[in-house]
Amino acid sequence: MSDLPFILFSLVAAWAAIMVVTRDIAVHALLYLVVVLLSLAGVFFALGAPFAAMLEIIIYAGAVMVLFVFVVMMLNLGQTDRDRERHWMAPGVWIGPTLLSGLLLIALCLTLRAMPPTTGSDTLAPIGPQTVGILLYGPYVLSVELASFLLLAGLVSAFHIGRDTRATGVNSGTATGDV
Amino acid sequence: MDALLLPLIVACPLLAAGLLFMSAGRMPPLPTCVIGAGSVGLSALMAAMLATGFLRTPPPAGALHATLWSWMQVEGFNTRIAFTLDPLSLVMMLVVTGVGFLIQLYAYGYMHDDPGIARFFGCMTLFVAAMLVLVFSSDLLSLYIGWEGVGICSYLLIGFWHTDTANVAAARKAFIVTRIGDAALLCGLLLLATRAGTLDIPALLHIAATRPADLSAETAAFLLLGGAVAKSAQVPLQTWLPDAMAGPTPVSALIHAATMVTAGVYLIARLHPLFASVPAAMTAVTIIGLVTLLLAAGSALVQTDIKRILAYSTMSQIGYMFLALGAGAWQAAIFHLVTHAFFKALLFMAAGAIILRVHHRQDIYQMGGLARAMPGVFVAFLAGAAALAGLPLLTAGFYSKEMILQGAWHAAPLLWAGALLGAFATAIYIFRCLFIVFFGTRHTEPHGRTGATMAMPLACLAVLALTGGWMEMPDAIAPVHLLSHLLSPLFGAPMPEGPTWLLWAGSLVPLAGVGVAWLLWRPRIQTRAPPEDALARLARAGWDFDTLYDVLIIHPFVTLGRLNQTDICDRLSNATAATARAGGRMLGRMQSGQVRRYAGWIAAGTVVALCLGARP
Amino acid sequence: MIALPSLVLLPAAGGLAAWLSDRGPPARHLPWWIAIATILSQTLLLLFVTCTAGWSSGPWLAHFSMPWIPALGIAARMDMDGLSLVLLWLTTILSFPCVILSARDVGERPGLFHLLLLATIAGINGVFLATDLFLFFFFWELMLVPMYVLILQWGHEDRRRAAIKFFLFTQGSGLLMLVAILGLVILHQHATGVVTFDYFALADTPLMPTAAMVLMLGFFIAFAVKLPVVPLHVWLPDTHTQAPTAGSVLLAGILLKTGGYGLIRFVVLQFPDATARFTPVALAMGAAGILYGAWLSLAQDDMKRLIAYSSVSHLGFVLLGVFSGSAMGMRGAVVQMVAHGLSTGALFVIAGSLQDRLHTRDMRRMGGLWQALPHLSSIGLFFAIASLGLPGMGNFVGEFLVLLATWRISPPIAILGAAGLVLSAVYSLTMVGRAFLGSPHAGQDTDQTPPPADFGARQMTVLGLTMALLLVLGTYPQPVLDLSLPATPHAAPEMEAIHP
Amino acid sequence: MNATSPTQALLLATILFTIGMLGVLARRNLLLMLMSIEIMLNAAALAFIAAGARWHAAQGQVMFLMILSLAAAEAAVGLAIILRLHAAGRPTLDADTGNRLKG
Repeated sequence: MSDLPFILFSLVAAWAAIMVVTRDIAVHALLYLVVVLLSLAGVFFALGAPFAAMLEIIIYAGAVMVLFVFVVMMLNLGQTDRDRERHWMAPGVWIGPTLLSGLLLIALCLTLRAMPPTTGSDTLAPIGPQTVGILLYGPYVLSVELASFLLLAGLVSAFHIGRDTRATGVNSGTATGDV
Repeated sequence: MDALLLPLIVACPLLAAGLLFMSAGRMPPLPTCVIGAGSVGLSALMAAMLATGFLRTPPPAGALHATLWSWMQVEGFNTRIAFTLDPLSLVMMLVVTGVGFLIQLYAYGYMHDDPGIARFFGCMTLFVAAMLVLVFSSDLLSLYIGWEGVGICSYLLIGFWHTDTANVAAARKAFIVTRIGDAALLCGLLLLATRAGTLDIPALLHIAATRPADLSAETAAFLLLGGAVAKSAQVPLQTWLPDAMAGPTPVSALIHAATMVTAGVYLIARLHPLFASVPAAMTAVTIIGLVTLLLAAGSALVQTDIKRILAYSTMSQIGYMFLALGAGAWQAAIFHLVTHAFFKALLFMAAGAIILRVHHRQDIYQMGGLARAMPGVFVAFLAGAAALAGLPLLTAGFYSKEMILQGAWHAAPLLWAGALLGAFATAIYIFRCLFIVFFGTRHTEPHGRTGATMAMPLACLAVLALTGGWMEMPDAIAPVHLLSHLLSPLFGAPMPEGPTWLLWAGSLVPLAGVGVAWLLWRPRIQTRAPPEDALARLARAGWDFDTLYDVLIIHPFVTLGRLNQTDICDRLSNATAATARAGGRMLGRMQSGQVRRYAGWIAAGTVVALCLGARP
Repeated sequence: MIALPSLVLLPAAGGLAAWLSDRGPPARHLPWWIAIATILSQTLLLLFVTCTAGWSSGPWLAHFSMPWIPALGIAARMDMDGLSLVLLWLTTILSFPCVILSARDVGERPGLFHLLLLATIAGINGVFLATDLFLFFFFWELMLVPMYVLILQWGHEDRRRAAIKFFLFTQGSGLLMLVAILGLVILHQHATGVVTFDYFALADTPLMPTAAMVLMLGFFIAFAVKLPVVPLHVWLPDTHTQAPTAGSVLLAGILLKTGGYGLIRFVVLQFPDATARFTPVALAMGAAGILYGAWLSLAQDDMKRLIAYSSVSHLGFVLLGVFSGSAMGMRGAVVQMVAHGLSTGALFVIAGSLQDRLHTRDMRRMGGLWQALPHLSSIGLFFAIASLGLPGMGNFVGEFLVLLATWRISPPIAILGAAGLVLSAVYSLTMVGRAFLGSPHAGQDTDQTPPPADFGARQMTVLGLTMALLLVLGTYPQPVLDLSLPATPHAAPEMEAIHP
Repeated sequence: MNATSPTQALLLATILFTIGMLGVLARRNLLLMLMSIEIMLNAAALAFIAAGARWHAAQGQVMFLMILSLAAAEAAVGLAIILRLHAAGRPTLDADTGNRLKG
């Protein structure tokens, strides 16, 4: 019965994801994306990962999405863009991707089914940030370093790409500042 | 001394030919001719010396040998360049050098104003050298050198006037058709060499005489026969000879009448024990001879070109020789070879003299009435025609043909009847030609004179054509057997003579033929046009063997070759290249730079990888 | 004997000198003179080698050995037997027409041209001498690359395609050979525990029949492409047609012979059992090559293509001879290679000269050249006649011995080969008839107001000597026949190995 | 009680991933593609978390952190590129013409 929140969150996430993919107005899609992220945070919580759920909300739904919002604002989209999106999303366009995605879904599901059923711990005792932190700065310290390199690279390249415009400088600053 | 003379006889014209080719046409005509004819004359002189020596004191083993050098010496096979002079090659040597010299002399008169005279004499002397190699060789492989050598000289000389494409084509045809026979001959040599380990003629003949004929001997005999048939223009490889008349007339006289075309006869006579041991081959020789003799005579009856008449006549006469060979009358064949060399060379040279004086026209219907304008040539032609027809008692052709008829009678009376029919046709066609050319109204005014260098050989050969037969006579006339006696160590005793009425038949039939010719083409009632019915056309075209071969062999071969000009194998490798290129282009099209496509490919790859991974 | 590597190094060094001497137009012929000096000294060197060879000490005449990469058992080992000597002489003789007649008037960058030419010759010399398989492969590639550049840089209109085709075919088959070499080395190591590329050691490797067959096929395909054998011949017509004249002469005259040489030395002698089992196939391929090459030769309009296909036909005889399994056939094949080198090389010189004069190779646009070019035409006629196998010329000796050897094991194949002789007459005389005889082509004398120049003394001398050589080979082939039997690897020249 | 949860979570991750991929493949607008990629990344992160829950290990969350930083960097660079394109006169953000990089 404590499956219920999980299922609920799952359904919301899936539905919202579909909405993201099919919206013709960018802001709507963005908002649905936030919904996806929030419900995923719920799923994480249900799976016993509160720390991940918090990070999902703070960094993803908070910082990264704000980034998107800024960009959408700067793009200054209007009616013509909406029409164009509509035009781009003609029904015929969907056939190929749907087919491919469907195939992938079937293949993945088959793979899932082939997995042995879980026999591990019955209870999903939550794993707190302390455990994660010990692990992160213990054996995984190298990957932390790598992640920092990645972020540095992201910073540098975002700065380089957006050097000549006034907006990108701010963006890159935000992106790196979040983590 | 004598053995040394043997290679010298060959070397003399060979050196002269080398000299003439080296001069590259910078020498004036007279020295050219002196070198050319002189060398052959010198050869003839040496040949005569050799012959007198040979006849006066025959060498111990009946033959002179001169081994020059070892040609090829490898494991299991050994061949030498070696010459032998025995009675058969003695006769041939005398014919080749003697007639060759006369024709060279004549050729100076015929060709002296041609710019390519050095090339002409070079090829002619080279031909004489090659023919002598053919005649002298005591090893079949060195005989093959001469055999092919005369072929290539024939090619060069038929195509002597090479600016005319037709001449070039005729030359090529002559060489290729004979080359087919040569390939058969070569196969025969391979077979013999494999069987015996040597191509030395005495050794081969010894084997043929001692070992019973097996399959390989039979095959070898037939393969050699193939070579002889092509060289001597017998059915079914006879088609090149009429076209070969495109060459200058001295060439036709020397190569396509007197010497080269009789090489096949010589080959069979030289290897007669081998053939005699294979009855099937002998029958084949007989049949080929008879068929050629009749077909060619039929063609000669309706030709309009004087040289083609003579060409078909040559085929027909060599048919006689083959008939004699097949019947086992070896002496008769060689005898006819000799007399034929005389009278046919004479006829060609007389024809050449006529052609030269009627503006290079060769159609007999455009000549006519020439007897008065050129009496000397007329007499020479008459002598040649009489000898060819075999008019009794007086002419050489009579005696040799008579001998062949006797031989045929002994083999089978049917052959005799066929040969007699041939003799009848021979008399008709040659006298038809004579009547049309020399009698009746004149259609072309002759010009100039026949020069001394041309007249002298004509006279010599005319005498020979009449008297050359007296060395061998039937017992019923006079018991003279010079040639048979000379050749009998080689061929054994000559055949016994048949009943006397054969002689009567053989004498009267040619006369009847002349009579028929007179009835049909005597000056009064001469028609001015050749017969034009279907049979005549067929016969004039040489019974359409050419068309047959063209449709059956040459055309498909060439067409297929043309179709495959770009090489189907190449197409294959090109297809590989094209596939690779198309594949590359397709892969290249995948690199379109469109992100979504890349994503799609990644997704598809993932699906495939998952499916593959999930399977086991 | 140090002279053996010198035979390779000398042309290479001469080529480098020619390259360095290229100082632009003022001294345009300087590289040419250096090349002539090089081949002259190469001739002298070869003469020296011939004279000082160990004629009395068995079939192997000279020997050189030096460690190269000892860790892998690779040595710079060269041995010379009669076969090598004959082919080295052929190379040396043919480099004269190559350099003297064809290379003099090369337009651009003569220094590089001569470098590549001489480098190819160096590679060929190396191929004929090397008895270390690694070294052999090295030289095999060495002669390929300069040739490729020669065609690419100085070829005719479609040279890129031809050069790439040439390269792909030869390189691809060369890789097969490399695989076979490595396979042989590894099997040898398994059997004896010794890693070596030495020819004599590897020839004694005990092999399973299947393994021997596979390795033999690897070598066979490499050499068959080079020779060429019929389904693999397709690079040859294009390459010959597009190569510069000197390249064509070198290709037809010598490069193809490396295929025949390889077949003898590295297929027949190294894998005698596998060869014996492969013989029927090889004989059939040889006969097919003779007939197919002749047939296609007949259908060509391009003179160089015609000659190229005639090469395919002639080299079918070499295949027959090599696989006839008898010493006679082997000797015949070698004589055929030498004679074909001389006659076809000369024919390519003539075709090249015609192209220089008429700017076409198309025989439909020739005809009646005898009037304008009597010397050239008569020489062309001579070599055409030689190539149709007239007795008395070298080609006949080779063809006859090959056919005789073939007849002993398979008369039908020999008959097919003899039929090829008829076809060779057809195409040779067709070529002569279309190019030199007949009436002059209509557009010929109007196009060019000055008539094309005939052969001068230089060409006549060189080609005249070639003619003389062919005649001598045809009438007195015994020296070549005596020399040409290859020495077996089982009679290794051990006694000379001590003093290199 | 939660015995089947990780498997169900994996199923959800699969579905989300597929939907995200559908978006990437079907949408031509670069911005929307970027969003779809975010969904896919989240799906991957969910799979890690689920696996971590299944084995009761913290490594799943460590990986989640890595993915998070990756997503942040990716979003930063991607959005910078979008802005740059927009500023350079390609306001449509059409992914199919994105291969013509030279403005």
